[in-house]
Amino acid sequence: MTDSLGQQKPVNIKAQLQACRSKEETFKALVTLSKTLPRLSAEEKIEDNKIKGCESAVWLITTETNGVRHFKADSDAKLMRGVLVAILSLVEGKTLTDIQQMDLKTELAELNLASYLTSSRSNGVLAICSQLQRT
Amino acid sequence: MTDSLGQQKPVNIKAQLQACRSKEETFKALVTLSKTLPRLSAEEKIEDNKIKGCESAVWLITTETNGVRHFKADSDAKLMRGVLVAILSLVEGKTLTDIQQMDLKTELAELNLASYLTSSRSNGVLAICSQLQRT
Amino acid sequence: MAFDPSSLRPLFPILSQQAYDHPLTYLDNAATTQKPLSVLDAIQHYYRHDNANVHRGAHCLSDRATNRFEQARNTVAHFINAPEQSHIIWTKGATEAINMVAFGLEHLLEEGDEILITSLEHHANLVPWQQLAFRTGARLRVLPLTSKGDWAPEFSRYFTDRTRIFAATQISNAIGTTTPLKIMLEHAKQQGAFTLVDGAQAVAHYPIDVRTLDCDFYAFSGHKMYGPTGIGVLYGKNHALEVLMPYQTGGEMVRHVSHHATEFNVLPYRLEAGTPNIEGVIGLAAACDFLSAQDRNALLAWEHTLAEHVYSRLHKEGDIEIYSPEKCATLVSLSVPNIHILDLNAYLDSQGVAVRAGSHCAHPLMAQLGVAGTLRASFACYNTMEEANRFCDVLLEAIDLLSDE
Amino acid sequence: MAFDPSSLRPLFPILSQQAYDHPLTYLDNAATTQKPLSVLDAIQHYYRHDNANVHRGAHCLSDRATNRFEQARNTVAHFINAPEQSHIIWTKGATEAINMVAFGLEHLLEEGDEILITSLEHHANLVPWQQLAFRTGARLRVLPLTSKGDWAPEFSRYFTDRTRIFAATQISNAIGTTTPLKIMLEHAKQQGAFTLVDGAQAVAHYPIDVRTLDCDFYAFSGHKMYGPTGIGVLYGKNHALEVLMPYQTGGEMVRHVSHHATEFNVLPYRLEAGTPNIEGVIGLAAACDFLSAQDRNALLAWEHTLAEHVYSRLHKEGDIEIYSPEKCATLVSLSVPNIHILDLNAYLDSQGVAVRAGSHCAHPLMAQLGVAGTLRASFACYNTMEEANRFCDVLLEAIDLLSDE
Ligand SMILES: Cc1ncc(COP(=O)(O)O)c(C=O)c1O
Ligand SMILES: Cc1ncc(COP(=O)(O)O)c(C=O)c1O
Repeated sequence: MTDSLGQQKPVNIKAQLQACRSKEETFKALVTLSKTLPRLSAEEKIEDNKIKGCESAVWLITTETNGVRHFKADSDAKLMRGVLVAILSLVEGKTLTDIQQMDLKTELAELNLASYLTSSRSNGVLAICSQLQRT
Repeated sequence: MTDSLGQQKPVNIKAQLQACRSKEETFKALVTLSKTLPRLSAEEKIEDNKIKGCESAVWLITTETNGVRHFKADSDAKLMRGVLVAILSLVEGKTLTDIQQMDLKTELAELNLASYLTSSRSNGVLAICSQLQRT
Repeated sequence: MAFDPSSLRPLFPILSQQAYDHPLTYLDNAATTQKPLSVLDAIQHYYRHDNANVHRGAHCLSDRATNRFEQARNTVAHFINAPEQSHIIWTKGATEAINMVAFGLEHLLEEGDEILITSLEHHANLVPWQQLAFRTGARLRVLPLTSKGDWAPEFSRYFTDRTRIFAATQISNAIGTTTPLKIMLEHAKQQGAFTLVDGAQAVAHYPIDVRTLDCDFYAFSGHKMYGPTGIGVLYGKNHALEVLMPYQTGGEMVRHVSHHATEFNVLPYRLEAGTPNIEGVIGLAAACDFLSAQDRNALLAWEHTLAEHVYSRLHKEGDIEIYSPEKCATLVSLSVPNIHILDLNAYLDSQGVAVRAGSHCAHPLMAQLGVAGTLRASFACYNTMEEANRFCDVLLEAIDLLSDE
Repeated sequence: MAFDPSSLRPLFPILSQQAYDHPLTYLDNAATTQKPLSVLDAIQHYYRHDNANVHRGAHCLSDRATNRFEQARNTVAHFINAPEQSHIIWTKGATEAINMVAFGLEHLLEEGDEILITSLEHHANLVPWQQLAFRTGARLRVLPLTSKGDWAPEFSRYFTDRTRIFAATQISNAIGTTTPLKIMLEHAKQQGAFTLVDGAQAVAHYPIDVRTLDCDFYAFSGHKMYGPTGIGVLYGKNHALEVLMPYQTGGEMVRHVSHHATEFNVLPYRLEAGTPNIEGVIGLAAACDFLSAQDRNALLAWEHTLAEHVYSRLHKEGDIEIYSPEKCATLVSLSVPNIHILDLNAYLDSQGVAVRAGSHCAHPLMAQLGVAGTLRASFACYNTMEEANRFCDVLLEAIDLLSDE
């Protein structure tokens, strides 16, 4: 179920989230997913890696090897860690150009995460999406 | 009908205004009354005699002889001159104490002039009333 | 084929009432317009289904309220063709919008700098600049537009290299004149001045395109464009909004606060302190939707038709002085020598005709015209030709009644 | 006999909706309250019958609108026992009211003067003073109240002969603490300071008597006391309002304007520039009427009962930290070590329970408590004991779900 990085396979994540038929089920699925996200070390959780505009603290580290992007992320909120697992599964291992061409909002909505994409500023998912698409 | 000062008898003024059954009739009655108000001279229409808070210009001159008050007034608006005739008919020749004990608002309302007593600032009737009751 | 306002009347139930036994003829639209049912329904719906404080909570009502609130920003951005919704700042009205700019630019002004306005301004687009000039030692200058709003070549000398701010109304509320905005804004921009357009009297009538206008700031009120009271908009270009010092501080507009320092939030929030007028915002968006669903050009042509009709009927009467332009106004502002405008007003009122008499918050313009005030009949899209004629008829009756024999 | 909120529920139809298939449990009342039908009806009635700009015109609608508008001022004056209706200034909300005072007193402050606030303040009663201090060189000082709001004798030294302004909240929005206003105001007045009370969190719950409080200024928002958004009040004593420089300038607040000078109007108008939020004013008066028709003491006792019940249930749970007082609060603010408040919030939301998690616009207070934020359930008169219990039940479920095994 999980690869060497402790991350679930994207297809599985998608199926799991799409199967949710209520806010409660999505909540529980996100809590389950959150457990698969490897935590960052204290040295990685520095201000520079922090994403502005989230009410919970979110750290994102991007690396690029051979033109494709790899991501590590963490949050102090469990639900947000679940959301991060879902988002990263969409972009992990892709090129920046590919990522920039994705409509992340729509893809997340298809994962039943639309309510995490409200324009409410307290929720930083939109900030994470735009950070992911930044050069 | 009119005394030597060109002023109508109070009782007559009251009857005339109370007979009005519409805003239009009151309007016409005030226009008629306005013609009975002797105009002030240019020397009398000075800033000092002007009442603040009226959108139309209103001048008021108070004199006292033998303890009773006499009033002269003018306005550049005809309707206001009619209203002045009505107001002054209530207070002319009375002592200050008597005037201060009057409920001018209610008395004017009884003359169908309630709508000239709205809290709208553009209408200065309330300012005139309080000026009349000032020492 | 002329526009027929009768289809709009049922949307405005307030218009079908009697005023002192006469049918109400509401011609005070430049003061405030009536609101279509869709605006009232939007407010009701909001309070009956979605009411919550925005941005702050994370629960079903606050999500819905926040979404509708930010969608409304989007609607308004589209309505005036603003490039981004973050360029739309909610205010109480045009007055607050202008004050926000006058306060926010204070830190950039120096003694001897010039603030230029026109002689046709409403007090809302005059007093804030005058007070700013008092506070900073800047000089308030006034471009002397005629009541026709003509541009004269010598006006260009009013724009100098000291002109830091140029603020002008798009349409005069008192007499209905359209100002020569295009050429004025060009001159102002050549001097590098900040430019503000007071659109309070324009939005209800003209499609607005802030990108074509290319001004730094555009201010207007909801209640004059079929929306609720207590809500208005300051549009600004990004860099222009960014330089404004926040006029109001408190919750919502901050990122982090300690007792020693405050980090402000990003636009539009840094200029929106406190709980906003959520119902007002939602009502204003409904008003934009109402207008956008109409054929704007047809409405405007109709409003012009009404005003021109009144102009042409009254113009023939020797003793009426009209201050409004003959063409392309949506109101008629006039006076009658030797008859007080308040007397005319009172008679019109007694016949159910609601117009406005006074100085229209434009004392300097009244001084320029040499009058204490005018009588103004101002039109909206729901007004009928019968109402325009009724105004003329009753006014002529009033003149008859009030003329000294 | 305990108060029964069920008679009030039909007045608030929004409360009977389902939220994600659960009955909505609205416990975010400190952010904003729901509005009774009488408030909605007052707004509707105004727009369907009386809408016009106030003070300006003289026609049937403007007379009616002006009368209702000024009657509303009277209603609000009675509601807080203000001596005169001219002491009631309409604002957008508490935030604007406080900004108005902070701006308006600037001309009286000198370098080295002191502005004193408490450590429990909402940003709205902190940032305006901090910015005023920055502008004038005055010093912002902070009275370190504990989360219980206790007064310690050594606090008197915070009040000095340099204290020019003392501003304090009556009740903390973040944790529900009632501050020791009486003794604080006494000390402030002994030093001749201007005093402002932020009543935003008090008006919905406590009968307010500004004469007994004897503060110079009292600020509150309509939307937190069952009234509409976009309207609030600054009450001030006559001399206090008179010294304020007008925060906003434009129409309505002037007597005469020329290009060179402006003569301001009398109170309350000199502090009310522009077209006011007329519907907001009328809705706020209806909210006052709603509250005045209730047995205020019974409502308050009920709200206390709900909060105390929640306190006593959750207090027993070892891993919940409660920051609110045990008695006499109308809200419960808490956190759970090792569980993020947003996670708790999200689960509560998924069960239809609307509360608020965050810093509640009180960063310095959060720092004092040593937390990033709290979860807050805040009560209004229409909340039931079932709702209070549901909050506890769902919260405990959430803790179970979110605890690391
Ligand atoms: C104690 C306190 N003061 C001030 C405010 C600000 O009120 P508003 O946002 O309505 O202006 C609030 C509301 O959040 C509050 O709770
Ligand atoms: C041209 C103009 N500017 C500004 C204003 C001020 O608008 P408000 O009173 O809605 O703030 C008005 C309205 O009276 C106006 O007509």
